[in-house]
Amino acid sequence: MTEKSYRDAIRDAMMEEMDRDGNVLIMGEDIGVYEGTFRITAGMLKKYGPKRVIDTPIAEAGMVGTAVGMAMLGLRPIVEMMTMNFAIVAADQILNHAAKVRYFSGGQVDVPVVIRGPQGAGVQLSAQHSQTFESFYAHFPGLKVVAPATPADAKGLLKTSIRGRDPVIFLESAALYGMKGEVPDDAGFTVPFGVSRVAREGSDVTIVSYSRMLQMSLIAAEKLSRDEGIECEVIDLRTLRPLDLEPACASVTKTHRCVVVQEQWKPFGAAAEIAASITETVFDELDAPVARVTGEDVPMPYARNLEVLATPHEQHVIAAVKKVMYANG
Amino acid sequence: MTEKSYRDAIRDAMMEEMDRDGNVLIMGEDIGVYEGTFRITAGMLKKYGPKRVIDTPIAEAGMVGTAVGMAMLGLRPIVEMMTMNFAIVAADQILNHAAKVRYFSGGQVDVPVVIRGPQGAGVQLSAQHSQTFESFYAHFPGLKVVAPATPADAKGLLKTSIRGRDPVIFLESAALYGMKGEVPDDAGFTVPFGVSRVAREGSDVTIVSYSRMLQMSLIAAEKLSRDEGIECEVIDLRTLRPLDLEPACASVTKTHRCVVVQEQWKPFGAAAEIAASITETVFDELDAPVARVTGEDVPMPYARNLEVLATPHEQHVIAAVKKVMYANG
Amino acid sequence: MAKAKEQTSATIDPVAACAPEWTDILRQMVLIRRFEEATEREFRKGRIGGYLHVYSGQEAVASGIITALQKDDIVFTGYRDHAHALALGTEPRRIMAELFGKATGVSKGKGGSMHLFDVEHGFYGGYGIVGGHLTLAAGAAYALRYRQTERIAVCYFGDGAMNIGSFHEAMNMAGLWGKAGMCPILFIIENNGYAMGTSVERHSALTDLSARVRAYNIPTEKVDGQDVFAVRGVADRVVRQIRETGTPYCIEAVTYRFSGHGAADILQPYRSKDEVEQHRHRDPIGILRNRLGEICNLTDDDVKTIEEWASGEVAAAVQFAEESAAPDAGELWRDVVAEQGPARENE
Amino acid sequence: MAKAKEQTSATIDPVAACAPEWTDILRQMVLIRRFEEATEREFRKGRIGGYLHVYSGQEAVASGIITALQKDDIVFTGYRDHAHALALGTEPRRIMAELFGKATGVSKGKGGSMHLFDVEHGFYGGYGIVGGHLTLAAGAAYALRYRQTERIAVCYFGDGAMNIGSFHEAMNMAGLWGKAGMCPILFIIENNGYAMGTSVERHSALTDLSARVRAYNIPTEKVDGQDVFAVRGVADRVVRQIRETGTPYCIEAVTYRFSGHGAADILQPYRSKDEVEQHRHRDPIGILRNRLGEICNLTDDDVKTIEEWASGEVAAAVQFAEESAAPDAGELWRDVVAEQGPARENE
Ligand SMILES: Cc1ncc(C[n+]2csc(CCOP(=O)(O)OP(=O)(O)O)c2C)c(N)n1
Ligand SMILES: Cc1ncc(C[n+]2csc(CCOP(=O)(O)OP(=O)(O)O)c2C)c(N)n1
Ligand SMILES: [Mg+2]
Ligand SMILES: [Mg+2]
Repeated sequence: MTEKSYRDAIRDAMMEEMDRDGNVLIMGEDIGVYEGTFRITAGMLKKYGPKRVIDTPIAEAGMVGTAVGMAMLGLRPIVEMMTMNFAIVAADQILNHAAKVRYFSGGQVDVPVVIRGPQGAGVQLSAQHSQTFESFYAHFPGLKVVAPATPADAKGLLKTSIRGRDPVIFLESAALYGMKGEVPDDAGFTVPFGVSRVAREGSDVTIVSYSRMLQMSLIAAEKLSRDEGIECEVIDLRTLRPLDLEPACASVTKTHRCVVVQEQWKPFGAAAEIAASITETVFDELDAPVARVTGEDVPMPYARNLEVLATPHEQHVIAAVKKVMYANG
Repeated sequence: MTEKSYRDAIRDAMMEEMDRDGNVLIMGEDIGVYEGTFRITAGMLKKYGPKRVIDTPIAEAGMVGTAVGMAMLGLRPIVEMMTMNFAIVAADQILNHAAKVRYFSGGQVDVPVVIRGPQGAGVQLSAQHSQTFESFYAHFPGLKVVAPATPADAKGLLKTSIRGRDPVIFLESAALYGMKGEVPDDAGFTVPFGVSRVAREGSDVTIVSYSRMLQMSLIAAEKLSRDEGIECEVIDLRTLRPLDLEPACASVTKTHRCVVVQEQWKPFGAAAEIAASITETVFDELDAPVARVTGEDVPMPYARNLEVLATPHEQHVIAAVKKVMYANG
Repeated sequence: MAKAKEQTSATIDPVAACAPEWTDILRQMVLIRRFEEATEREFRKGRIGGYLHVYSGQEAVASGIITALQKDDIVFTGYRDHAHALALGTEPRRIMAELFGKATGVSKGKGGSMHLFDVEHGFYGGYGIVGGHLTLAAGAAYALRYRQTERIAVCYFGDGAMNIGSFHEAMNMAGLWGKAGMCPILFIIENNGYAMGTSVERHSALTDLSARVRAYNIPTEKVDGQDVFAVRGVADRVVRQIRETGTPYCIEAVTYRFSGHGAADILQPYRSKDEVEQHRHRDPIGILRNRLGEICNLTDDDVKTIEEWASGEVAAAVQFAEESAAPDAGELWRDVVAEQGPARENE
Repeated sequence: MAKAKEQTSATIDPVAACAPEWTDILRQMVLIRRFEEATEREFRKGRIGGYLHVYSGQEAVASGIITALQKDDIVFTGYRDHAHALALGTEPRRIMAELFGKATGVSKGKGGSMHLFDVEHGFYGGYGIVGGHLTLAAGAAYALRYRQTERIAVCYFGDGAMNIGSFHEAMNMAGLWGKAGMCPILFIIENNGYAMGTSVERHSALTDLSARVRAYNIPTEKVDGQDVFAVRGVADRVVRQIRETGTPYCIEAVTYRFSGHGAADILQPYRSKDEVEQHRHRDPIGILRNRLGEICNLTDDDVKTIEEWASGEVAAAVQFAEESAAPDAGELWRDVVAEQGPARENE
């Protein structure tokens, strides 16, 4: 184990896989000469050369489309989106091509393409640059959707993504890039898709989340423990598609109360699916309706004070936990 | 009241509004000379001329983008998507521009643009041409999302859309175009957004749906009444954003059981939000978890027999109703 | 800027023209025509569903290019894709079975008319979103060079597809990668004068469509798409060049579709019967047949034999499709994502 | 195809050049420069958040065009948008307040640096998705004609934005609508040689960017974007023409940005200090000042007065921004959709 930042974990995963497999390459805007807006790819052009580290024009649809074509012909391209907000421009290539070509070809091609990049709010980037996209992508069969919360998971899940045979939407939290954590040194270390984990044990309330909101939930859980003696069990989903709710449901069977935490807009957001599925599975165990903690249902404003109001914080998680605790179903 | 098809109701709404307001125009691929792939716009070029009925190149992003610009300058463009599947190409223009420009301009512009077109499966159009998009759009604040189930609602809601000040995603069911129903003659007839209606009264189970699935639910409800003596109350949501769940919740307070029906993939689909919200509001009234009836979680296959397997049918609604009936929460 | 060539007809060397290959090409074009006629019939009978876009009138564009390729070259196109599969050597019955939605179809009945795929024969589809496949093809071409093969990619698209954003992104990226010899791709504009019901004059600000391609430093050449000698002549030359240099090239084939845009396009209010009639005089099959008749003594009997053969093939394909079983229910959930197991080589 | 003009410097009529207007233009350009310097300072102090893209070095492109417009013409641009707002007459303090995220900002503090809007002065934004605003501007131009006004639209974008699909769709639609006199729009390529860290040579297959515009039948003209005389000279002529004909036109202004791409672009590994130094010798403000000095006897004292005025304006703007209140919490939910009430005229 070595302590690494979430950023370096991502970078390590890519470089280890590039070292391991000559068919892995990376493409994106300003990832080469400029070395990446978040410096994830710093040094990679020098190490791997311009055929494997491709600076593209500003053409997200072109980036994804060409990567899909490469993947169909046996390469393993990684597409870096400068931020995932720009991937909307490539939505058709992702949702109608990458996700479906295996199916409508009757299984004649693999599409091992990874589309990765940062997302999320918090540094006043306003409406067009602050979104998160879990539910947007996870609705579509044919895709895998990953949202790691720790450096170790970022590395292990990215390696699984690169080695797989399907298109992966790998959603990084820009706010976590600097976060440190223990990461296994073993180059063979991977984390499988569709296996949630218990990030904190507890007996009173189950909190379900992923990515940055998982970290926020853990902080809230500590505060609740310290200040109120409420012990939350915190479940990290890790991947949204496939979605593994077994540990969450098992936990609810113990706690009988559940809170789901996501960053984006409540309506038709990821928490809706999570809450609805848990309720379907363990309805009889629930003593209160599953509560959702989400961002406000508005485009992200620029002003600092408004941005703070628009995004979920620990105190919202704490309030939701208390709500489901005192409710009696 | 006159009996009209869903198709003619849409056409009437557009023509009445074009007659009423010179700022209303329509643009789209092959809507003029070709008269529309579904013939919704037949005769309109002749009547209104090429400045108001604009045949565009195949450029969905361009169509939406220019329409947003027109709307910002005081026109009321209607954009016809040949099918809503093609609107994914314009996702950035819809989600990052139309939906947000009012907000990030601090309210300096109105964006009265209507993006309308058919969607849905059923005639073997396979994976890229058979999708529905309610949850895709309804997640985004700034948009209105409409999905009418009857000719009268198609007309009344489209008129409200055209007369409004915000971008509207108007999702038509291709399968309902030929469906007939009574439509008010009054040119002033409109249907407001965010007002669900009780489409059928019943006391045993609440079924919540919209668009074509609403019609299918009504048929299922009749069969259940006739064959099993089960009386379903059927709620037509009409608009997904704004989403009015009051009648649904009121109904559940009476029936204590609820089934939500949607055509598209289950994970992160519209039914998740509807089920989660109803559960949040009337948890204590529910005798069973809200059940979801949805399409299978696969890209749409071409073969007729597989397509039938992939899409929801009456018997699925019937089975879900029975399941929530016999379950005891 | 890259050079633009205008070349509307090829000079024919009688010896080359009478090579047996040309009879094969005629055979292929007749097969395509018969096949398409059968699909229209079967569609009307309700045995083919979905959308159906036939290639009748444009055969020389598929055959003239694809016969110039090597066995392991690869092809991408849109939804008007039956001819390309046939030209690549896909068995007619597996295509017909696909259109009938049968398990024996090239895509197991899961793709239908718009999504033919036959990777074994180099056919990489078959796409339904206009212009969506251009970037895929450019990426595929990159992969071919990256893997140090000599293979090339061919990408067909219509005049109407040139108006969508991804066309432009594909051209720029191909042009850029071409500078490093990393994009061996032949773009083929199937300029049939219309995007559905919208004529080129009405959908493109400048009707010299190739100018858009040259704006990305990709050389272009215009060719009479009804004359398979001309098409093949250009193809032979540029395919060699692309293979050698790894740089993109574009051929604009001026052609015409005889049928409606799709099976539902009956009225065709956008063009006159007269216009269609005019163009029928330049039937690519007639042009080739006449040439071979004039220069190589191809007789009416020879032609009759070919037509009977083609009709027989197509009839057998229809019968096969009809008699094949529908996919079993388990197919519904297969191929959504990869099954467990090692990655395939995808070559 | 449409004509292409190369024109790198304007002949100057001394009388016209010495019109008081030119001093106003100098004043405006100096104000823009001082304003941008202040924003960089305030960003480093943490009083401005988000992304910050300054215009220093490119002032002649904003001022040379916008001063040629009529009062009710309209302007769209990307995220590098402070200069355009200033040139259109938006009060510096309302822009600075926006950057500070204050309620007194042009967009009530909800847009920030990338989303300035000032509809009253004809400024329609301020967009953050590269290339996303081009189609909006083309549609706006259509609306201006549809409503039978004589107004025109101006749309600025960078060299890098020309690689994204919507650029192409906007050009084709503008070219088509122009045929009917329905698209009075002036496209301005702010060709500063780089898209972030990627030079034109590395992002565009053909570096003659205007060729792409001409491929849509839109006439283009290249101009020295550091010479405001040249820019304004072209603008005067083509603005008149666009207004008369309702057809699009495109000016490619060759310019250079002195600062990093954004405030975070410190290292600038993609260009050398030397290169930047070279270009600083062609500072558009210096060029204009020297000209006015040579021809019109503008003195150093005159210049000093201007600079002091500009610094004062900017200092006042910063103070105003600092002292203004943050938006109240209620603003969060306002402007998501229209409030009840009659539609606005949006003019
Ligand atoms: C993005 C998108 N928009 C619209 C359509 C509907 N559509 C299918 S084919 C077609 C016309 C294409 O014309 P062209 O590219 O010239 O090809 P042709 O049909 O003439 O072979 C249109 C508009 C589509 N499939 N995808
Ligand atoms: C669709 C999209 N992709 C990427 C970005 C990130 N980005 C912002 S500005 C920029 C460079 C744009 O260059 P250019 O158009 O030349 O304008 P300049 O910054 O030089 O004025 C990039 C890549 C974005 N905002 N939108
Ligand atoms: Mg065509
Ligand atoms: Mg630039």
